[in-house]
Amino acid sequence: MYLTSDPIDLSSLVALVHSPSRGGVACFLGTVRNHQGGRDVLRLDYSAYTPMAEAECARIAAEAESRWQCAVALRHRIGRLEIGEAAVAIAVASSHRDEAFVACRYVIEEVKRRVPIWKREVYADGSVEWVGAGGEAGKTVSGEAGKTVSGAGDKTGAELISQRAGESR
Amino acid sequence: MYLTSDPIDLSSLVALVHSPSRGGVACFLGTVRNHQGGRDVLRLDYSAYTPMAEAECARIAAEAESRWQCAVALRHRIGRLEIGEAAVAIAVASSHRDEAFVACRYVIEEVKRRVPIWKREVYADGSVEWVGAGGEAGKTVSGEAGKTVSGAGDKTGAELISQRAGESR
Amino acid sequence: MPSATVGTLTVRVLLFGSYAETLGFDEIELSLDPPATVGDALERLRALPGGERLPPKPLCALNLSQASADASLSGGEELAILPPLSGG
Amino acid sequence: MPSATVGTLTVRVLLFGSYAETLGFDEIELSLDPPATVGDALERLRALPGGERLPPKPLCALNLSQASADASLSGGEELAILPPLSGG
Repeated sequence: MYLTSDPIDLSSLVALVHSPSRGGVACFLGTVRNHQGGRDVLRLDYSAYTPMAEAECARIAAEAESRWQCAVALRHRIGRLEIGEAAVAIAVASSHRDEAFVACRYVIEEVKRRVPIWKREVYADGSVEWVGAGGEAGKTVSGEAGKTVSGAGDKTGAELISQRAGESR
Repeated sequence: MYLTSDPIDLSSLVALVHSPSRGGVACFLGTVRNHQGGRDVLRLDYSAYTPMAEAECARIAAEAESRWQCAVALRHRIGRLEIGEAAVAIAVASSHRDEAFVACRYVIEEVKRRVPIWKREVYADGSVEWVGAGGEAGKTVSGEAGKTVSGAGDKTGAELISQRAGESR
Repeated sequence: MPSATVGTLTVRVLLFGSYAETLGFDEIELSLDPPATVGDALERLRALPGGERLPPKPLCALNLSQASADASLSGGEELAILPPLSGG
Repeated sequence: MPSATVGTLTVRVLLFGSYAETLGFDEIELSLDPPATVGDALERLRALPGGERLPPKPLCALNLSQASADASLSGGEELAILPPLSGG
């Protein structure tokens, strides 16, 4: 299971991949920031298309493990997250640190690009926005927290996804 | 203090650098492998020129923090280490994962290249070797564990150091 | 397998994130006249209240694999309409 | 500050790792006639038992900063002779 609604413990991911023959471990931890686009963020909610997200995470991990000589552990948090909590954690162990670093980087980029997970930001001013659904330039319907939603903006999902892929390179 | 004779806890390093505004944390953990150059390793002993090693670690961390927008935590273990234990641990937090990854990579490469620390490997066959002091091609004086030492080989320290620097690129 | 009315096919449509909030539900069964495509299912969604706010070409997945608007439906599939991804 | 004999200067030499094992000690005070360099101190070490196994140009640090063999000594310095580094 790559998705979890419990807090993620990086050390336990390291323990999963580390072994006496794989001495180098590269990790990445993505945590909830307290600001986004100049606005104060109170907390996040992540939701997922669970069966597809699990399958895509498994594919990404397998790709990294076959492309580089390494072992990959990956977790993505789902549900409500407070500021500072880990949303995604990756640990990659290899006998060569080069491969551990490169594979770890690959995994986070592909997770952001391919895994069907959505982030909803709750701001200090009470407004709520689905990240990517129009972005900072999109319409934001402000109001009762938990009921409001931003507009999808002018860009199609496909356009936004290819934009993201471009940015991550 | 960058050097420690106690086990290193990666999570506590992450906690040192992570903050609500620095959401991306890249880490590296270098642990003791059970083999080296085809030989079974039993354990390691690390020794250091402590005041110079501390100063050099501080310089490396400061370089990374000024070159990239990030916070760096770094620990290197000294003394006897068993297989699987962490010899070096690095955590770099930034608001951009790009910078966190690049700075983390910089720190481990510079630590290996510049910090006066020496590794003595104790092998399953009872022999002992100072790593880098002649390397696998050097003379190894085998015998009573803990009293033996390999020869310095034919290469000078300066030559070996520039070789190492070349390999790490 | 197709059920509902004779001569029609049924797909289960899942909506996520902003799309679910826009249309006010996250799951619906659609009955379509064959031959039908993903694009036909999208047209039906657009006719529903809030559906006009779906983008022209949303990302879609048919039985967990990405699918384009001209992918054909045989009935019984799970069709997911995916807003721009924002995980990680 | 210089002490030992009048007209000589004294440096504290530190040896590490394989070099300390090769020479059998990890610290020694050397008295040298001025003007003296790091290279002169190295020559004195080479004359000691096991000293012939030191490489021609070992890495040296004078008061915690890397120094070459022609760096001059004024007395009172800490001179460290560093085997190839193997940390990390």
